[in-house]
Amino acid sequence: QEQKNVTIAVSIPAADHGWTGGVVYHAERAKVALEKLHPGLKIVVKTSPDGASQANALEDLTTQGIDALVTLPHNSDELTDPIRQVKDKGVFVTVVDRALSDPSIQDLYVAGNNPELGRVAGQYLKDNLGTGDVVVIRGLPIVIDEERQKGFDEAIAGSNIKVLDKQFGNWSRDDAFRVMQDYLSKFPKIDAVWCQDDDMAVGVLEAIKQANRSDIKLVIGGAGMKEMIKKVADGDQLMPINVLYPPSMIATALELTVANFYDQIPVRGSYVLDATLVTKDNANEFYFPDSPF
Amino acid sequence: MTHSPLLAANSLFKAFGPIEVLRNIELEICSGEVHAIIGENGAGKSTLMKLLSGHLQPTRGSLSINGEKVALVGPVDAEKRGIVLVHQEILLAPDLTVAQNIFLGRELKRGFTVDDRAMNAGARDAMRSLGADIDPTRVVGRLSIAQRQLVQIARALLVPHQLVIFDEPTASLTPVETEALLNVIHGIRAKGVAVLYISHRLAEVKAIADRVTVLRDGQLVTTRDAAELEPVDMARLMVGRDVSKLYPDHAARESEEKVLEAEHFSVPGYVKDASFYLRKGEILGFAGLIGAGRTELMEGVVGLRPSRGTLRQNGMSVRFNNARESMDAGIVYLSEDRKGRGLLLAQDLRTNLTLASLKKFTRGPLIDKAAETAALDNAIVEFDIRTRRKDLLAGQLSGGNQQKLLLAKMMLLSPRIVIIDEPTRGIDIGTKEQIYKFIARLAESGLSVIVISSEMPELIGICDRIYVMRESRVVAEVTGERMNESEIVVHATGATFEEAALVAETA
Amino acid sequence: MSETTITVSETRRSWKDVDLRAVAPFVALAVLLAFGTIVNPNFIGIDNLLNVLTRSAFIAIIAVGATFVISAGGLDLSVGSMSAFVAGTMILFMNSGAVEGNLAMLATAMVFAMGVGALCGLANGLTTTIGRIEPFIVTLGTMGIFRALTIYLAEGGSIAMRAPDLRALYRPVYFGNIFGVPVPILVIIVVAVIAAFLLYRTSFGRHVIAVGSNEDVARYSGISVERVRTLTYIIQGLCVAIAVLVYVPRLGAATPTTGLLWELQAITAVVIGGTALRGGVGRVWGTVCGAVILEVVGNIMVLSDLVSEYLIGAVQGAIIIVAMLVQRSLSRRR
Amino acid sequence: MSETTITVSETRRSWKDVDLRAVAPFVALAVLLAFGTIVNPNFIGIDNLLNVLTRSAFIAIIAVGATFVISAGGLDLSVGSMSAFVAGTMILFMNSGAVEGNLAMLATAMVFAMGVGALCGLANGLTTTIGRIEPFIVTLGTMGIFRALTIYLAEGGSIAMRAPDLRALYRPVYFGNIFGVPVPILVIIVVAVIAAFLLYRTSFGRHVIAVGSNEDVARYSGISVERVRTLTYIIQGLCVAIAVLVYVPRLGAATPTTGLLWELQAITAVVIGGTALRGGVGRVWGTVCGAVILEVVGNIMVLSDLVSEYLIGAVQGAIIIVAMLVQRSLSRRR
Ligand SMILES: Nc1ncnc2c1ncn2[C@@H]1O[C@H](COP(=O)(O)OP(=O)(O)OP(=O)(O)O)[C@@H](O)[C@H]1O
Ligand SMILES: Nc1ncnc2c1ncn2[C@@H]1O[C@H](COP(=O)(O)OP(=O)(O)OP(=O)(O)O)[C@@H](O)[C@H]1O
Ligand SMILES: [Mg+2]
Ligand SMILES: [Mg+2]
Repeated sequence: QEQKNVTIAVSIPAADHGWTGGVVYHAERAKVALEKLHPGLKIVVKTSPDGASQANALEDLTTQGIDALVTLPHNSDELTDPIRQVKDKGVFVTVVDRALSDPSIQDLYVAGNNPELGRVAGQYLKDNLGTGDVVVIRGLPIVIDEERQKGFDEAIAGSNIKVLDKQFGNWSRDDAFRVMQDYLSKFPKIDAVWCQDDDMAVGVLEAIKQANRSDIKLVIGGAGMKEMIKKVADGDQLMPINVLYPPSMIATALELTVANFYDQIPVRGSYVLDATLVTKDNANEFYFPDSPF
Repeated sequence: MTHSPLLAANSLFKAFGPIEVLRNIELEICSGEVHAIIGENGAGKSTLMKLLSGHLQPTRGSLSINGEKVALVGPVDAEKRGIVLVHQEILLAPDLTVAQNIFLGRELKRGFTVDDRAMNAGARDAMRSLGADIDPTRVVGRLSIAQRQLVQIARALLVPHQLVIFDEPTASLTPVETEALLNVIHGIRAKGVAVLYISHRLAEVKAIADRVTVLRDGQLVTTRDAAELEPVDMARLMVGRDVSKLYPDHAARESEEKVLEAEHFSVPGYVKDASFYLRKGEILGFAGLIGAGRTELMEGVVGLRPSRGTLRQNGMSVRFNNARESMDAGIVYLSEDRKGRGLLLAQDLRTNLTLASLKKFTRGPLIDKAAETAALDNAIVEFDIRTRRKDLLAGQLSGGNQQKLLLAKMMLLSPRIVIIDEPTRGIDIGTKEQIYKFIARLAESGLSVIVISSEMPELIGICDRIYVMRESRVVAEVTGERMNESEIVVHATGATFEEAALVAETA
Repeated sequence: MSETTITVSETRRSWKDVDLRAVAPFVALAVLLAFGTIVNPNFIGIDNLLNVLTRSAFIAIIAVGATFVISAGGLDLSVGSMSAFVAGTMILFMNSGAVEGNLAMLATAMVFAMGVGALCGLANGLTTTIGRIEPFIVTLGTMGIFRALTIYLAEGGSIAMRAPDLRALYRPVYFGNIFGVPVPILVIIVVAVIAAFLLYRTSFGRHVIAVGSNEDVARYSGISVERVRTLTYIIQGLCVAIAVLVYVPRLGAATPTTGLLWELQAITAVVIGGTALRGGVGRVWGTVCGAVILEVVGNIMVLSDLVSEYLIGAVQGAIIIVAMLVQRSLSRRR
Repeated sequence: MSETTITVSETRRSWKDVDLRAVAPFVALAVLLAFGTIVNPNFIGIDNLLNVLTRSAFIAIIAVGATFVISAGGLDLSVGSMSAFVAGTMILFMNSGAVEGNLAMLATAMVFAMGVGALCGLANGLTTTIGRIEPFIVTLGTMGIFRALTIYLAEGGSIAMRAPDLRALYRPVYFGNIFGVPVPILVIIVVAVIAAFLLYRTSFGRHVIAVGSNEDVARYSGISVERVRTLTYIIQGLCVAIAVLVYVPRLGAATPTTGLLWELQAITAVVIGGTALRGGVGRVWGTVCGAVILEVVGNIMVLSDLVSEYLIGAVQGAIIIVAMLVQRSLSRRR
């Protein structure tokens, strides 16, 4: 087989909490695997701490000459233009997770479904709890969080589920622990907790355990952190389900992009991953003990 | 008096908290006179000057200018009315250059921009008229204390003034600069400007003042024509007793034992190739002009500056890398810059006193506060530190009393060799006598003392031997008969004997 | 050499004055407590207060260390990521199973963490003193370094304690209590007592204040400025390690977000407590009070329904400024 | 902050000395450029270098403002969130369609942004000077306030420019160039020239240095310390606004993370440039050089494949410390 030289740049957020950490992990792993598979392939992974520096990184990667870009943008509004510039240089663009404001830019879109993540969680609460008081721990005030929240709100609209309070837990275990402790002081009765991310669920569970409160029936996290999937698989009372939002979507995107160059099949369009509801029955399918997330 | 009073103080009182430091002061200053204020350390001279120049407000009483009652709201207000104060402490911005400091707040402008060329020229002239040749573009933080003092004076004289107050302007000056300053003062008096002049150098007061006011313990003792008073009388009025004999009898003991020897000793950038020795029980003087490098030489000796060359203590070669090592070897150095390097102004007296010798005051890991307090009580008595309260901060002591505190602090180390840089800077005549006695006693008890001083009579009065430095080098050693002012000035300045004699006379 | 002049004229000192300055942060805290009670009566409940105090342990302990660094005229921005790094290495050590027996392992791991903390502090200290670089830059640099090392060790994910029985053994260090007082609160008290002893009663403490007041005077008094400064950074490192000892049993893991922004919180606690950022003054108990104030403000925010969750940061910022104003006006008595 | 003492003892002054201190940051930059070229030859390409310079505009412009604040002995931690706030309000203003005609709208919006920036600076200035609170605390507070207000305005999401034609009109302010020089680089130069003029050639600049050098002396010299300090904060606010004017056309949106950590970068740029954090020294061109250094370090990190993604922060931190060491050893001439 003739060797074909392709350079693919991967621009993703820096590993600043569990989920993004998982993204970096899967990107690095896919890089190793794919480069082994295709000798001429070079994959460059770059992380950036915020939108502006991601725009910088995109410029820098383009100056080096690349054939394709796989990117998980910090923020679609901000990065649409910088990515358009990359596209204008004739680069194949794959966007992961967060769709650009102008969808015509992306050749390929691989996404988790943020509103869906909120909707699935809300739906589950509506179906299984029926009536009850719920507290919500949000992530950081950015678009993803807003979308998940919206999906959740829409799902429970009109039901007897009442949201007592919403606070930001910054996708951090420590902050979620703190917020949950305060919720427990504030509300004598809480039926369920929805936090947008499994990292935060760790803190929530610990706070509940410390308070010895028996009124809480349900804690719903999200994103499929391995410890939480394990709990679901083990049939944990408090945490019977999880809503998937796998960081491995970056690997999927990379594989698809590589296929576009090596497998002679043009890959275009949108691949929206489901926000799969993980229950005791299917949990083992989603349990990867080696992953850092 | 034929003059009309320019500024009058009408029964001024000043208290800091419960302590009254000035009581019922009545004072009149007339245009065209030089009015000297003398008094012991802590008598309240600086405080009075701060009241007159708007830096402090009186608790009771009032001021009047040209017969009109005024309340000065601040130093800027006072300056507008033509009253300027040259502080006892140095008040300059250390990061600005000489010219920038002199013109601070009243920059010369050309259009929108500051006119640096004009300001540099103006500053150079101002410094020249004070007999100093300091590059106006030098940063003030790198000048010696004396040089800063001159900059400060130049700054004050630049504004249009009716009354100039000098608070111990000559304390850190050598005879040459003092001479120039006195000439400047004569000049301003001739222009009909009033001068208030504080000094502990009574000969100077005698030479320049028209009238003399004596303060004691916050009260005005008397105001007299200078012509009626001899320095001895002034001393008696200040201290309340006779200070006829300033310098103690100190028989040089002919011990040949050399406790400290330096050979070809250099402090890079400051001192070149200095050689000297110090005998046991000897009081050794170092004379020289500002910038001659005396301070730096001694700082090099005790390890506060990097140095090269040979140093022997008791015949054994030594090298100190920091002050702790020299202290442990029994050598202590008292800095001339008591505010910048001697005392922690924002800490209390006790903390300052024991700082260098804390080891003596620890029992196990604990500081023995009772022992510290006892030591402070002791020091207050032994060094006659005038403070009405023991919980003051060091910065709240009067200038002279700070000097005494520094002396006490270093003596707590029980050294074998004491190096004192400007021991009596800003110290009143009564206390000076005590300090001289103290130094003599140290020598008699077998210690060796090195005194750096810009006051030549003092060096001649107490030292057994004097080295003279000029421009980074030790240029001469004078003893016995040759220990006189003109001889020293000749070596210090490189001038001829005739010129030197002139300077020595007026100083 | 510069700044040697103190406006003795304007700041007057009397015993009353001193006392007021030291109590000012406590008064600010009392005002906050009253405010919290008005906003939500649950606030003053013993459980809630114990929660808040317990949670303040990390910042309080770290801030006590920062009190030394700042009193000596330094600054340490790296404490947050240092916490993450120490926690990460400590957990990795426990996971390595290098020592037989859970108790022995736990003890060794604790000693290990203290060692790592002290070394991190030493690195900061030597770079600032010997390299003579502004502490701001040095510790900003090491902040990046410690954080990156943690992420590297965690491979982007989190470092969690593996052995469940070891975790169970360790848990009480955060969740346990002695005679009803949660262990972390006891740790705060012990650390603060030792720190106060060190700062106020030993010659080392004196030297810290001297170095922070005026470096030159300290040097001319035979104090090794470099040694004292470096030691304060080591103390800071040890305090970080102690905070980590209390932190790890809580959630059993170190993550990339561990200790994020703790440096700003610690410095804020120190300043609210009455220690001046320019050095020369150190108030250990004020610092502890400052840390509690910060935690109480956050707690009130969650317990109240006054503001939108988006605006919490604004109100928190405003409260801190106001607390500082209260403090200042008290200590100025005017 | 600390470090008020100048070691007169060891640094003697000569013309060589002064020059070296001013060029030191530029030498550090040159070393970095050489290093970057070795790591990746693409680095020294004109396109890449222009990119880097253009990007450094935000931090450089903000840091020029910080040079004033810091020289006068202050500190401003709020610039990052202030940027987000100014950008957010400016975009909302443009979206409001309050003014007819795109060009008129753009011009008004720019003036509006400058006004908002100046007001934010004024708020910081008045709170520190009149409230007499440590600038660290005040600006930490306003940092929270500005950030929260932005989040509130964005309702948790982002604020994006709506009108596409307005956007197209505005775009060249970041992406355009004049005679081949990108507009942002020209803006840096203009801002730095004005700032240098203000700081070195006017009496206001002189007063800034005096206030930072010794507040009491400045006061006794009839300088209104409060006025000068407040003005430096207003200048800082204006610089933030100018940076925002260049920033908005680049990404066309303000988000809750806009300007995150810019305050630390700005302060770092100032310090690397040779301005002392304790005040009393200000070097405008050094600051610009410092901002470029920071951007170059980031660029080299992206262009190189030397280190794992996880460790980039560590290398970046280390490079900054080393750059500082180079700088210091140069200015010490030993
Ligand atoms: N801010 C202050 N608070 C309390 N006491 C003060 C303060 N300032 C000065 N004092 C006290 O006032 C007294 C007078 O001090 P002042 O400085 O006027 O003396 P002085 O005559 O100038 O002495 P010296 O000759 O030593 O300079 C001293 O006892 C001093 O301790
Ligand atoms: N070779 C030199 N070149 C430039 N400046 C020098 C040189 N030698 C000395 N100086 C300056 O002179 C000052 C040293 O003078 P300093 O007044 O400390 O010496 P001194 O002999 O102890 O004088 P005094 O004790 O009378 O103040 C230093 O501040 C230094 O800047
Ligand atoms: Mg006095
Ligand atoms: Mg000297």
